[in-house]
Amino acid sequence: MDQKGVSLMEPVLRARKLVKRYGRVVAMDRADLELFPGEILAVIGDNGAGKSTLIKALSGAVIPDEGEILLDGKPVQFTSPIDARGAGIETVYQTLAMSPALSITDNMFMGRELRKPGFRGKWLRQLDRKKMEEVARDKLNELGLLTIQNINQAVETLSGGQRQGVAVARAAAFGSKVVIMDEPTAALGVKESRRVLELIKEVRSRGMPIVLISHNMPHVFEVADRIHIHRLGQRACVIKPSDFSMSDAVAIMTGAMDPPEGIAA
Amino acid sequence: MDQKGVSLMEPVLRARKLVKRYGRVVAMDRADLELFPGEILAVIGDNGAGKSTLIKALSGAVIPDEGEILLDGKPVQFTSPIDARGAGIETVYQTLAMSPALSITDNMFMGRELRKPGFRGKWLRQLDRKKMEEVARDKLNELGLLTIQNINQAVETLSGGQRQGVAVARAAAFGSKVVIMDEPTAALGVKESRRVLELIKEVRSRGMPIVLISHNMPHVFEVADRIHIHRLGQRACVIKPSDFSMSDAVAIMTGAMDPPEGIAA
Amino acid sequence: MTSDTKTANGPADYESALTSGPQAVAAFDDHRHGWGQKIQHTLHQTPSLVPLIVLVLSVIVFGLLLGTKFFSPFALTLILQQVQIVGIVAAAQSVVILTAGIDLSVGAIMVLSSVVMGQFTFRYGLPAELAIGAGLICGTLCGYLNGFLVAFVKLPPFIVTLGMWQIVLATNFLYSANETIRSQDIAEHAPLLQFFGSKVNVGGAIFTYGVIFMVVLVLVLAYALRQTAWGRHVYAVGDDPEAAKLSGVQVKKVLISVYMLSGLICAFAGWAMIGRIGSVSPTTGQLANIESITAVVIGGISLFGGRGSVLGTLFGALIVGVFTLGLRLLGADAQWTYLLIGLLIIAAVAVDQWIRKVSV
Amino acid sequence: MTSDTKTANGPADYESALTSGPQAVAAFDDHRHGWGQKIQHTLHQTPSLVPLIVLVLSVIVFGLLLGTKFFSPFALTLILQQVQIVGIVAAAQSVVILTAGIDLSVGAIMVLSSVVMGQFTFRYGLPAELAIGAGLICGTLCGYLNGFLVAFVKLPPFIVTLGMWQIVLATNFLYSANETIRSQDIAEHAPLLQFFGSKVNVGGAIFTYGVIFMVVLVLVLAYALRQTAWGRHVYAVGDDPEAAKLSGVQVKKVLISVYMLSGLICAFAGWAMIGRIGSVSPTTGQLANIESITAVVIGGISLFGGRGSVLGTLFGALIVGVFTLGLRLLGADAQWTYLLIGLLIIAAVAVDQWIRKVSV
Amino acid sequence: ADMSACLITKTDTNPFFVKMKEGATAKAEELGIELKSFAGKVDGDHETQVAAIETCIADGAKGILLTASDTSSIVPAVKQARDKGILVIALDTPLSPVDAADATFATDNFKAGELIGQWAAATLGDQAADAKIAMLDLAISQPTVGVLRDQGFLQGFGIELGDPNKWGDETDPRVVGHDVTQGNEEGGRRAMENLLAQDPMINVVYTINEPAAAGAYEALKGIGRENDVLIVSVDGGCPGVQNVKDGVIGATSQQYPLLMASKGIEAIKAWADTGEKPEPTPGKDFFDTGVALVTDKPVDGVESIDTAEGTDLCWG
Ligand SMILES: Nc1ncnc2c1ncn2[C@@H]1O[C@H](COP(=O)(O)OP(=O)(O)OP(=O)(O)O)[C@@H](O)[C@H]1O
Ligand SMILES: Nc1ncnc2c1ncn2[C@@H]1O[C@H](COP(=O)(O)OP(=O)(O)OP(=O)(O)O)[C@@H](O)[C@H]1O
Ligand SMILES: [Mg+2]
Ligand SMILES: [Mg+2]
Repeated sequence: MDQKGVSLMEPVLRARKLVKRYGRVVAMDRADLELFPGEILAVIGDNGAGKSTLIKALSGAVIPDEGEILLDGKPVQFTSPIDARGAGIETVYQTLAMSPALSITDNMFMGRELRKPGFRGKWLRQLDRKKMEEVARDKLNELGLLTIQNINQAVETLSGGQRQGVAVARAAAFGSKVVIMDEPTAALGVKESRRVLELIKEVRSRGMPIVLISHNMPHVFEVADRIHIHRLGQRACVIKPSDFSMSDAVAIMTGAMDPPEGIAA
Repeated sequence: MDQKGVSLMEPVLRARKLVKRYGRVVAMDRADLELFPGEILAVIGDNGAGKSTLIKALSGAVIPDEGEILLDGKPVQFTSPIDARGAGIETVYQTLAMSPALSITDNMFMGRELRKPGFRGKWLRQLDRKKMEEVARDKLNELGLLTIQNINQAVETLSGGQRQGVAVARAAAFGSKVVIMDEPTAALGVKESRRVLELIKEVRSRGMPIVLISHNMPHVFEVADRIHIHRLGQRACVIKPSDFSMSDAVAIMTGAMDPPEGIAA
Repeated sequence: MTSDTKTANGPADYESALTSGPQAVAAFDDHRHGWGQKIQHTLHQTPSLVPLIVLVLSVIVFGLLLGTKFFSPFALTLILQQVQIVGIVAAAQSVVILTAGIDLSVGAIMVLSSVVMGQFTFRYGLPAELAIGAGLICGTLCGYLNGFLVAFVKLPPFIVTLGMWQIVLATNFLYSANETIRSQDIAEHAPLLQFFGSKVNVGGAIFTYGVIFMVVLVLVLAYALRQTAWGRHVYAVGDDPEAAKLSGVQVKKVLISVYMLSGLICAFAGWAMIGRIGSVSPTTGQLANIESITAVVIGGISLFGGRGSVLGTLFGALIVGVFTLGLRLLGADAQWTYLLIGLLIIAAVAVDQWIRKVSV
Repeated sequence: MTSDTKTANGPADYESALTSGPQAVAAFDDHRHGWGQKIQHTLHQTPSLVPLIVLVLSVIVFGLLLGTKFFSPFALTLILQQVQIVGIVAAAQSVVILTAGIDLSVGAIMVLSSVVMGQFTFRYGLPAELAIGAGLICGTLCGYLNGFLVAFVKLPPFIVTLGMWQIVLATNFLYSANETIRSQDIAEHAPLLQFFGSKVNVGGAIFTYGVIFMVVLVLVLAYALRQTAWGRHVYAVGDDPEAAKLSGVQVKKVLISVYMLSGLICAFAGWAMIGRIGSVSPTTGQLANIESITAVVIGGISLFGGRGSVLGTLFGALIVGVFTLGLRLLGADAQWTYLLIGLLIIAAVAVDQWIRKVSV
Repeated sequence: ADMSACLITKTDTNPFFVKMKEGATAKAEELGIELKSFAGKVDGDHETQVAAIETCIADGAKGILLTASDTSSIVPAVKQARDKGILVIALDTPLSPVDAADATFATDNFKAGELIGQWAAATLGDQAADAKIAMLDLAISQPTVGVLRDQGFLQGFGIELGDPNKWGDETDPRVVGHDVTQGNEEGGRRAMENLLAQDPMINVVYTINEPAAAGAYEALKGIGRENDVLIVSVDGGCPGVQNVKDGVIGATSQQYPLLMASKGIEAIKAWADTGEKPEPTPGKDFFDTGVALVTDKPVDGVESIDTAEGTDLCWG
């Protein structure tokens, strides 16, 4: 799909003129974002450009001071991450958002636990641990995180890379509308990063759109359909990786080059 | 210097058959390491291969169960990071090791504060804040972290990238014998990563050897003099980037290829 | 590396080896096996075993020292009876502490609830059922206030419950006019208030309903914390509230529910207290907060939240009970007992810490 | 991108733009300026200002309500005198809490030290100077024990000091045999013990040395915490002990020094207590732990460590003092005052929280 | 000793109970009885007392001496002990109802308060009509002893009581206010200061016990009024009597804990040997161990002893 084609479609998720201030710091300064069906939208930008704040606003973790968010064209107001999840938006946060002392299974199903069927689930509200463990193991296997020997291991006993893998698996498993990932490969090794990238592509092939924040240009140019360049708290422009080189993207991102006419936000 | 030349020199820092167990997990399994004067030694390996544990042992943060560490050929026993620092080894930890509520200056000078000259310093033990702020600002400027507006800002108000920058600046500023960096660019943007790489080269040009852990192959191949490949808790081999391709390195790291004869550890 | 790439491209060349390598990542072998390891592993998996071991050891030691005086059915059921109130309150305290909170107002809520039960029956002439209901509601409401201030106003639990402690206690004195309702009157007009004091023969041993209630309560809580989503959320909130929120836990709701539950359990403790001492006295429960926290901590629950088991708390309370009775039977006088209990607290936690360390 | 790279190479091609771009990274402009912002910023920079404001406001409110009854030199110096002991103990408590610890044994250490001072003078006939020295050493030793258990045995401070509280208090009663040494005897034989009770005229106002000591102590601590390396290390340990250790702080040494200092200050509080009540009484100081923690928290120091200022603690103690006396003067009786202080504690912290929030 | 007995006091920090324990221990040793002593942790802590009674039962004690923190709450536990054939004697404070214990050796706390009230009124003479009275009580939980002493004082002084079971409901303007002291010097000083701030012209101070009185005196000394205020107290401990002698306290009602304790131990011995229970004082439902007003400034119409005699009789 070309730039034209995309703009004719209705965005799945759209942010308009979001503003978020932290005291004297303006982390988002009328930031926009559009995510179209079935695409991988990469978001790049300097450290502190406000990328995480933007996607936190989209996932309900931060309530913007101004601006609006539209899901399938309808305005939504997320007051908590639960709202966003309820609407089908799953997020891998930069901080991972795991409870260290709980098991991998517990963490994966946090807030959407499965109950046993029948009396025990309905009245005794008993969890279906076996089922949850099964699903969790499947999801991790898909990601190739075979080395986790014990699905009931506490998350705090995993290495940083393994933790990130669990967080990614969780989002990929439960997202029904949009998956957002904030630097999902930052702590990962070469092999593990590759697996996550493959997973991202696979999620897209299931038709689900993805927002991917990354500082890794080769990764971004490899998987992204469009690249949203964030600068100074707002969108500088959106480019297609086929039309621009990495150098251009980096130049725009750092301000060395003005965003190309016509496609600037 | 070639492989031969290197082996004739005395290593600055040398680890021999280090072992560290965490309950049932063996994080280091007779791991070796040699760092020669004036070189950048990159350490690569899968997530959980035991890289961080190895360098923590070198910097006194982890006390190995077995094995010995030699500094300038003499055995040393570090029982705390302070010992290692006293011996001139500075470390950037993967977790950064910053006190969030304290200022950038406080963090940079933690444990080696400067006191005012004369009575006030000697008897009232008053800190020389002005001097410390000056030095801190200089060091950050060297790294190009110009955007930090207030050197007395609390570290918790910095973005993840800015924090990493401060940690790198601290190590670079105070290391007198060896600088160790555990994934110093993981959270950094393109520009910031570049600055850190330049800084690493500059530190080497001052004659100081560096241990650099990174998952970023292009970075590793760009700056490293030798590459230590870690696998399953021990050194698989050491290669020179000029003799091997990235593919080979990755292949050895992941076990797809056996370490080349003769240079295997 | 000089050509400028304009097209989206595949994996970098150096990654080609990834497909051919073994797919297992660093998995280390466990070189050490055997008996010791297994024990360590079990201890690590079941943290409440540690206080259980301490409990059994202390029972054995006192049994050897005191003989039948200690091993009599009377003495052993006595410990249970003496521990029941602290045990119930400590169960409430456990749940709060699991969320990284603390409830200093437990004793005050307990006594206010029992006073409400008593005064509603005797001052206003309500049927005992209604009065007890009012007492339970009163406790839950106090808990709700705590929870509201902690969850919504975001005040530190220590300070909220410190303030509530004073407020509730003063209310208790003002409302009750410092009057005790006598046991004889209660037995005559509203025996239901003393329900938890009734005795029942379970397989030869005599228990009060209060003791049975304590045990059942702990078991139910253990089930709820372990087997339900709510329980998992309690742990998650205590572990890292920010992460819990981001991963879809309704942190505020969980906190409110925990403090309300704590209030409700304390109200039950107030009812059980009437059963235990017979009368309704506004001066009871002054040490319940310290004693319950002691039981919780000896039971191995971390004051930083998220770690430990409510079963441990029960053992913790029993350990204190065993030591207190044992020392008193050995003839230690009150101040020496306090001194030794002080040592016990430190020693119990030190042993716990040590076992955890060797069994990482 | 198909050529396999064999040589160490320079920056990737896409990075070429880096040298040409502007070198400043995302720096946002502050759109809002002015008065309000400045106040907010100041509040944020100087956290002890918040309790100061609450203090000034409460003085004004009570002044308006009560007129000269409250604004008399008598009433105002009275508050200082009533606050002095809690103020001194709270200063010790502040330092401990800054390291994310807590010291429940402050009151017990204080009273044991004062008993040692008294008994060494009167039971063993030592000169007062020596006895005082012994008392100070006794307090420091108790603190050392706390510190040792926290830093080396790695037990949670809550539990260590809970145990020490009981141990030290029981020791105190056993050692003193609950005997009070009378004020008249002390005045006659060892007036030095009552030193802190002596009055001095500072610019027209009458202060006791105890009050002056409290103020000087807080100022010295504020200096040490802010201006010396030790102080920075205390904050770092409270903030994140792991990070502090990695970045070169001798965490154990710092912890030990903090608990020893706390013990020493408590011993001074014990001395000041003799000055205040004239006699040496083993039953004083029972509420010192709760009262000091209250002052610390109202003063804005986080119970999680690493944040806050010891100046705030002084204001916190004064706030409680002003409210207690003010409410009594307004005619609230003892029980109501107790209730209202409970409300105050919650309200003060809520206001603090609110000011911090609007002034992020 | 094959015979054991228990002493359960309200606290073991208040010198009054410490001396009671010493008296009982001495007597028990003399009679060859093994005595175990128990105490609540703070005033009003009656759960610990219930537990103590249970422990004594488990221990097979012959008799229990008890100063109850809550006189009616303790009754079921006492009944349990008596059902096991243990002699229970209430010391210092009668149980409610009195016959819940086998015998009671107590002081009349109301009477003790009344004596110092009468003395204070008589000492002031005409000025009593516009006295300013500070009431320094024990604790906000209003334990019975405190209420009895307080109300006794007010009655003796000639002030109309509201509900005699609680303090603080009097309407007489001469009462400046009540404050609580926890029965120690620190609390005494603070409470006195608070009331002085309310009305600096206070000239009569009632205190729950002598440590509180000593604290109140320090507060008065602090503003230089120690010589023109009348302090009265209850207890009769040796430091207290010494303070009466030194003029710190005007008068105190002396009680006899040692007597109570030794009488109690004797009664247990007698009961174990012969099965006899002690008889109450004629005309009262308990054995009154007596109370005496100790002052060096006797007044007409109020019987008193001087400090020399008080020192002979004092308990510690
Ligand atoms: N909770 C907060 N309080 C105060 N300032 C904040 C907060 N969160 C973010 N900021 C500030 O907002 C700006 C944007 O932060 P953000 O985390 O969104 O950047 P980012 O683009 O994700 O950076 P990075 O690539 O380093 O993750 C930064 O200057 C940061 O310091
Ligand atoms: N404190 C600890 N307790 C228990 N296990 C640990 C601890 N620290 C490390 N490990 C385990 O030791 C192994 C090696 O960990 P280490 O952090 O050294 O790996 P790494 O090579 O640095 O990985 P990464 O690239 O993800 O940082 C992992 O399996 C990890 O789970
Ligand atoms: Mg970010
Ligand atoms: Mg690592």
